[in-house]
Amino acid sequence: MAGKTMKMEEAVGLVNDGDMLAIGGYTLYRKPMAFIRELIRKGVKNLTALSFAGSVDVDMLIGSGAVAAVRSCYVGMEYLGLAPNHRRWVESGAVRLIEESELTIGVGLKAALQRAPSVLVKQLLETDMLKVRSDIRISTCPLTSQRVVALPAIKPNVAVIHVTEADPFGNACFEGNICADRELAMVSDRVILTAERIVSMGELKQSPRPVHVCNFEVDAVVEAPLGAHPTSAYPYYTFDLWHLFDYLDAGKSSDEFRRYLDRHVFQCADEKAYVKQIGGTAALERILL
Amino acid sequence: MAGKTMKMEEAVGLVNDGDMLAIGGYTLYRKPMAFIRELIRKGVKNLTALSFAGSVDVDMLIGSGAVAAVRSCYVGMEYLGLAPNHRRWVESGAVRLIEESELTIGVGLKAALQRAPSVLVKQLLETDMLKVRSDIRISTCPLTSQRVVALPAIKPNVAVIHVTEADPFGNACFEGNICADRELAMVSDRVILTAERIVSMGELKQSPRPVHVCNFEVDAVVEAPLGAHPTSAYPYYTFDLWHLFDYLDAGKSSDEFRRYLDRHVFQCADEKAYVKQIGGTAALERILL
Amino acid sequence: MTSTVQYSGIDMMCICISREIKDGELMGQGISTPLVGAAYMLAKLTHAPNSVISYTVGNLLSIDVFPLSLLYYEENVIDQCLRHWTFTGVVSDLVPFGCIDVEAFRPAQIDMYGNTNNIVIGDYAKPKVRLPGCGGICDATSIWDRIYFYIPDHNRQVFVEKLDFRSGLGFMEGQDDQQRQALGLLGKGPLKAFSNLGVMDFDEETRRMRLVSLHPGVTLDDVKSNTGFELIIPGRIEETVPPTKQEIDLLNETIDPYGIRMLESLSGQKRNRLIRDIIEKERNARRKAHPSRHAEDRARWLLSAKSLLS
Amino acid sequence: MTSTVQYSGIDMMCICISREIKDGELMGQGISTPLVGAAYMLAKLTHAPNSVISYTVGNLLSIDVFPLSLLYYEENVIDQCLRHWTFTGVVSDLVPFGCIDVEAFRPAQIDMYGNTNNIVIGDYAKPKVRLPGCGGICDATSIWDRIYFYIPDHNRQVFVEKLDFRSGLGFMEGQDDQQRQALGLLGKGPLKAFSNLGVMDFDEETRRMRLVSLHPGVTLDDVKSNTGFELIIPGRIEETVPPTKQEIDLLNETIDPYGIRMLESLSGQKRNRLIRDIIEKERNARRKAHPSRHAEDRARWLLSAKSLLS
Repeated sequence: MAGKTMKMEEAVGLVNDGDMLAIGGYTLYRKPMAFIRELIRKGVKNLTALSFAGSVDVDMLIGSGAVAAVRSCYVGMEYLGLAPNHRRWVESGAVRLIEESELTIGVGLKAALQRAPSVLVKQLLETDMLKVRSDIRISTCPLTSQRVVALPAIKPNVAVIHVTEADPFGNACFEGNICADRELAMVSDRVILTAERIVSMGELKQSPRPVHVCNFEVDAVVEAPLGAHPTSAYPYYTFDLWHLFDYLDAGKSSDEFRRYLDRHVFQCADEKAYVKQIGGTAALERILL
Repeated sequence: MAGKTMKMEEAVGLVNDGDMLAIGGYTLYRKPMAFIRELIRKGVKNLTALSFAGSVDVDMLIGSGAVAAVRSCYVGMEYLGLAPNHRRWVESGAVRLIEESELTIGVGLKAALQRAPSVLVKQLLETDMLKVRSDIRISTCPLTSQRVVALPAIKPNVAVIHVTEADPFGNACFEGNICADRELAMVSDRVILTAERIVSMGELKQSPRPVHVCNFEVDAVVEAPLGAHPTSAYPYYTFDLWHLFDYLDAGKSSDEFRRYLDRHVFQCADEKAYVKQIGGTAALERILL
Repeated sequence: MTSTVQYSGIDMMCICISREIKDGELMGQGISTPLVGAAYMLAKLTHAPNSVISYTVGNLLSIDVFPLSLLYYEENVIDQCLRHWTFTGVVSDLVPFGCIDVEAFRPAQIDMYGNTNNIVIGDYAKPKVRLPGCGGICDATSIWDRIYFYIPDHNRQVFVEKLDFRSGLGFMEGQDDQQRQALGLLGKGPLKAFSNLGVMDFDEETRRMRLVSLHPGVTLDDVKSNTGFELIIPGRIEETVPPTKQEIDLLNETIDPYGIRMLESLSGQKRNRLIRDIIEKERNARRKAHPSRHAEDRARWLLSAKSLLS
Repeated sequence: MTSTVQYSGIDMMCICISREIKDGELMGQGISTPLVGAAYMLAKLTHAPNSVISYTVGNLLSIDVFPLSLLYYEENVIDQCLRHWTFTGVVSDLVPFGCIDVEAFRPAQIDMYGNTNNIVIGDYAKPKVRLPGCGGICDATSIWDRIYFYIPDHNRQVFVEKLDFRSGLGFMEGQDDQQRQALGLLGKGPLKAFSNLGVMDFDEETRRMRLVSLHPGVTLDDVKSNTGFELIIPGRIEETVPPTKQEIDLLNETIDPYGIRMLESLSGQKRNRLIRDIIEKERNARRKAHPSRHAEDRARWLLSAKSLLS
């Protein structure tokens, strides 16, 4: 292997207290959950969690006390309802929300890639979004004098992305929900890939799935089979709704959620122990595609 | 067939005198040459030819007198040298050049898609590009007060794109040199596809090549086998360097080029006649892949 | 001989949205809105065979019809994909330009001018309920011309006098086209709202919400008493054209045999029970042989996962 | 026993560029610059096995080595592609951000401060020669930190006292880092220029072009008399490390057996003769069986084309 491969406990070392951590994937799809569990074990603090659309990823980080601010346009559990820790911590004011829309994240990342400090758009005018984001301003187009909104560029310190296959050098493929992951890998200062499988560069090129991340963007590659659980990793497994129901039950109170974390994170030395805790690979038959 | 399929002579009717015509493809790759030949037969005038990178496409239109302005960051014949009509008409002042860079076209199209009137960038500062583009201005970032350049959005009136396969409804695929064609199809008021083959929607979905253009973007679909000649249409044929040498010889003088147009455009009623003129399908063995 | 067509409020809304889609159009579907996906497929199977849908799940465009699913939705949309996209590409290129002709949003609150809220209930700084967020609603509502809303439970908590937060742009305080333009807005404002009780649009003069039709069996008073602001009641109120047998059969048999669209009107234990019921059924159905282009690939992965995890 | 290594000025430049590429870096290649493609592959086969290249042709990233070709370049790069991109994506996302670590541009004119021109020779309004255009050179030179130039024919028409148009940003009139920052420039200015005669860099103080080394067999006077401005000549001038046998063998046998890189130093009839010669050779070599994943697809197309055109 060699190349940029490392163990999960080394890779979380690339995340520092106070970082803007970009989390790849989308709601319940291809979230780097194994990495998030290890991050919680490590006890990182004061993160700004950037998630295009977040679910259990952001919610678990919040519930563990790792997050100072959330930067997202959606944190919820899709048709399962609201994200319990997110709701509780934001409502109490313990977590600050940086209110985003799909556009403000999308073009904010694109602006950072273009090395532009801001981007002018026609959206968001006359909404209350402008009232709660002092870093977004109404402005005037320098060419047409039209009324526009200036959005800031977004540049995360570190990004973690779960992929289906990666080679040891950091080339990686996945398919379907590409989300913002191509941009996150390009724009972030440090990039960690967790991968269902680490394969040779030759095997990667033969993959039916397109390559979306390349070695020059990547700092660490971690092997993490079932590393998206309880979210999905197409085409291997779907999300674990059975587990997510348990998660939501536990999320109803801080105490109960603490017990969830103890059981699934702190008392599991690693992901092998986590998989054992949730019933072993055999019990996962229900999510296999 | 039905759907949006039409004959080439109908499709050129979608181009009006004075239009900004966006030409798909890139230098010598996948240029909609059959359409351009028909446009010349029709005698359209005062076009602004937008070509991310142009070659024989822009050059032939210029040499026929159809073009008032060229909007591009490169018009040339790759390693074959300069584009002869482009050179002659621009040097004499008969064609105006709207000086672009890769970025000004790329983000100009993206800005139009975002419905933003302009886009702020850090590039082009202190170059003479700003001296010859009064519609590009130095400005100040409304959020950071950084010195920036404001580029205008670019929205063509009509785009013509050569594809390998299209269905009658306007879904189309091609591979490799995607160029700016996805954006051109989205952003242009009218969109014409010329296609090596028209296939059923079912066959299109089975194609090994990705779909890059969809029906809702498209106004006309024209069957045009060998329609990119003398440029390439991967994976079917490469560019016809033998023909391009003849073209360049003809381009050396206006008179000689007039004879080229007579022989290959005006005296050919249609593309069947054009292919016969260049030696028939048999003579094309040299360019087949 | 007459046949009675059985349908729910969800079905009625779904069919209303479906009827707005014209042939060849592109529809957008947001996060967790199975009703919108069902409306698209219904239009596709009836009057709009060439329409296309942009699915948030998968970040892709699709032209196929396949049954709604909870467990296998991602797999279905990706395997049936017409055209791949990225989410950043969708939200920065496709959505802003208005390539998307029709989209139906589900607001948590809506006021008489069609402004909407999906951010918080209560004070923003100290909310009673923090909602998931606005997704792309604030992006689309300020620039598109064809915005629809659907509200599965027409009540005074949703149809409010005053929003707690304006995250989706309607007609503001009733500004007309000229005033909108002066403010730099590109869109013309929302078109219609569909609820489980009726169909509303917006008066051309005042821009206030106006009742258009009541669904069969719903009274004017049902609507009035469940709306937290004064709705414009025109002299003549139509009855919404009820679902046809074909529409309901397509929904029940082809598009959504498990009744996933019903999740849009449920919450709490009822919703969870339905979900648990559906996923067991789906899982059992799937146990039968499932042909897939991923078979080899999956076998390789499973072998590797098992050896690394045990 | 010694073996003499035969090489051209093109080879020397190609090797100089190749040596600048560090392992794992991303190189960019512009339109019609086979020398740059050859330099990448040479680095890949020697000291930078994990480097990646962004090819303009194909709009893609590649990590493979395959011989340069005129007729089949597009096919080769696409068939060997690691990662697909679009040209708009490359120029608006990949290039501006500086993901591309190394790129070597070929200017039509360069001045003593490394400013360049690829737009016109003569007056812009009434040019003597209209050149193809600046491509992405003006985009990259104002924001990148690792810009190289190569000039196949070192003469006074290229190395000029005054540019006819500044389409690529060098050090302007010698402004230092602080002044550059004040002007809002992000890049640090160009690093080196390689010609068929020698290697130049830029003095840290004056930002003026400085001779670093002469290629073997080139005299100081050769360079001075062919440079249209005063070059800084340091006290000690190195000899450029000549090509190794391995480097030349790789170029001649593996990377560019047809000598396509030589086109960079030719024009007119000489260039055309070489092109005609190469394409005949390539075509003849191709007549032999060519295995391809496109075989079926091509057969279908050819059948359709022939039936429609005859």
